[in-house]
Amino acid sequence: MSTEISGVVEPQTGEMPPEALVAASLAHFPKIYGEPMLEMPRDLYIPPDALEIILESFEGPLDLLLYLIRKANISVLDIPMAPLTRQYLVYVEAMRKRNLELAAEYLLMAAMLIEIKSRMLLPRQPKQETGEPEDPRAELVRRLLEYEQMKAAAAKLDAMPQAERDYEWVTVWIADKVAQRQPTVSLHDLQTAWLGLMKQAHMMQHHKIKREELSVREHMSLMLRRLQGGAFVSFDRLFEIEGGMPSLVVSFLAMLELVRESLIEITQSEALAPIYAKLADANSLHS
Amino acid sequence: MPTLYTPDDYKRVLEAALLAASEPLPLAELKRLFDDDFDDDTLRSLLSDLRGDWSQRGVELAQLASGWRFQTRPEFQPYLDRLKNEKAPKYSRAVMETLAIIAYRQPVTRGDIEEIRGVAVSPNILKTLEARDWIDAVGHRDAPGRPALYATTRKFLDDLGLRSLAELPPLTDVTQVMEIADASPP
Amino acid sequence: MPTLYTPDDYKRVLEAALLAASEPLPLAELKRLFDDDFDDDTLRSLLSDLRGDWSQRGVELAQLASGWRFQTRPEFQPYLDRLKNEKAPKYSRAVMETLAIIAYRQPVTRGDIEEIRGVAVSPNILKTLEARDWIDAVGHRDAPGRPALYATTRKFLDDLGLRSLAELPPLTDVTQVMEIADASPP
Repeated sequence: MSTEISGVVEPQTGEMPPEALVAASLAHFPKIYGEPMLEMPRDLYIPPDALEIILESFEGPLDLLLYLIRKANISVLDIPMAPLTRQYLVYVEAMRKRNLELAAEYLLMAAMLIEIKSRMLLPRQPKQETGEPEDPRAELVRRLLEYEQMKAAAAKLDAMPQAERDYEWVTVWIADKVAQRQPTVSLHDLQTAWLGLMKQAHMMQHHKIKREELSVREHMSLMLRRLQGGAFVSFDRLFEIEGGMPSLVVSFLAMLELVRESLIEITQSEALAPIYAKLADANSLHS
Repeated sequence: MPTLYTPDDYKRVLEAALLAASEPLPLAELKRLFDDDFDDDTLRSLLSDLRGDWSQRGVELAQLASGWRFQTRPEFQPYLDRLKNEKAPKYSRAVMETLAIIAYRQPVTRGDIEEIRGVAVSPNILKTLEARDWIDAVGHRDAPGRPALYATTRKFLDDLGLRSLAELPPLTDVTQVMEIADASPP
Repeated sequence: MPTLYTPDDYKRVLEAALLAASEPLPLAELKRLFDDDFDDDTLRSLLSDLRGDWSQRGVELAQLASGWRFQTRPEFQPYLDRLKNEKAPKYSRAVMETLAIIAYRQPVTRGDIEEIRGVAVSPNILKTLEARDWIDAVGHRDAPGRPALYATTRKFLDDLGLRSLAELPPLTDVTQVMEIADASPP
């Protein structure tokens, strides 16, 4: 929460003086330039930035009421309606000027508070079942307690370790990918498919496959990838020095093969000048 | 396919299956791994053994609402988070309060939630929880508009490491407080 | 967050990260787990130690083209298969032959594939393999129509458990080739 709580509230017992509630609500106001906004309730002026913070920090009228009650350290079971209503209205008036849609819910609660306050002044009718007089605050108290209970429960749930936020599920790769419902392909399948083709087409003499040739083919693909985009790439950047001598040799063979198949072009503006390579088709794009 | 003789052999198969599973595996499912006709207690004792084997690791075997599953230990998450580009979002108070009301008061309608929270519940809040597969509509209340009744799912329990709703943190007892309120003089 | 002192502590974090990861993790990524500035050799020796720890299990730590990952051992697959009722789908012969041609003859155009197979290659076949992220177009041949050149991807290698194309089954001797082809079911 971005609101900085300042001020100290004296513990209260018994009757709740209205001043205590005012002091409690002051405690909630944010500091502006490091100073608590103590004068705010007097002229009802709340800087727009501060009001945003106030609006965002409460989840609704019940939350605001609970805050006022708890901060003033008064009992939910014996709420002093007059000061609470007065203090509540200070907030609502400020909110109403700022955000009508949000204030609607707060206004409804304001009407309810005023109604309870006025009923407190009237003699109470005894309840039919118990013969006890009903406290006009009973329904409000019930709602406040229920909300507070759920608010506390939400905080407890939030504190529990939660999958993805606080820990992760373990799902290791299944060697034979049955679980993914993707068709499985083994090396044997691949080999079989290839051999089937070779046998069928009687192409063995044209397509003798050797290990060395494969790695040359792989490097041809890698090199084409590196040249993607059509730009000139300097000769030395096409080779991975870290790969060691065998890798360099294979890379070079791959490059020669690419040139032979007219897939890439090698250029050098003059002797001893840097050598560049680029995709052959990149040229045809511009020609 | 290795033949299984010792408890360690069985544990090896259980471990591989549980590590590879993308969902928690219930006891009944785990039984299908073996030719032998294990009773539940034997299997449970193998699983509890296996959990013990993992007790000093960064990963633990957890027993959840829908079965057994391996998960990383929360203490190690700060390390694992370093590999993530974005951290999992935290849910707002509005979302968590709505979730708490559904969890503790289920099944409830959107109206019930609004009544308890005292504010309108935006459809996005329910969508967020439904998209996470933590709540779903389990029916309709027989009332005007036939509003949907929401309840929490098994995945909600799994994701919070619970075996049942009974394991939710206990609520502060309001009824007791209310009785005192009724008893107090006006 | 536990502080890491011993090699076992570091291995515990590596193990948790690798077990939770959904992709193979390269060395550079694994380094990010730690505050300490490990050199590659230290990290490799920790990983190799960890692989040793897992050598007698149903899951193994494998080193692939794109990094390290835990995976189930193929020997244990018959047990794991019992958890799934559905049979895994199979690729059609056309898809398999196309894949084989691209794997062994890359980079190739669709025309090359058609020439070798002797039949037209439907665009769907290439799409299937591209969707699986097993092949992609790496360039165009400087020929009429500028046909796309296809090659296999790193994911193809990973999924087949290969570190490079050089590890594809070698075909050296024509007679041997014929025998294998004859022996395999149609």
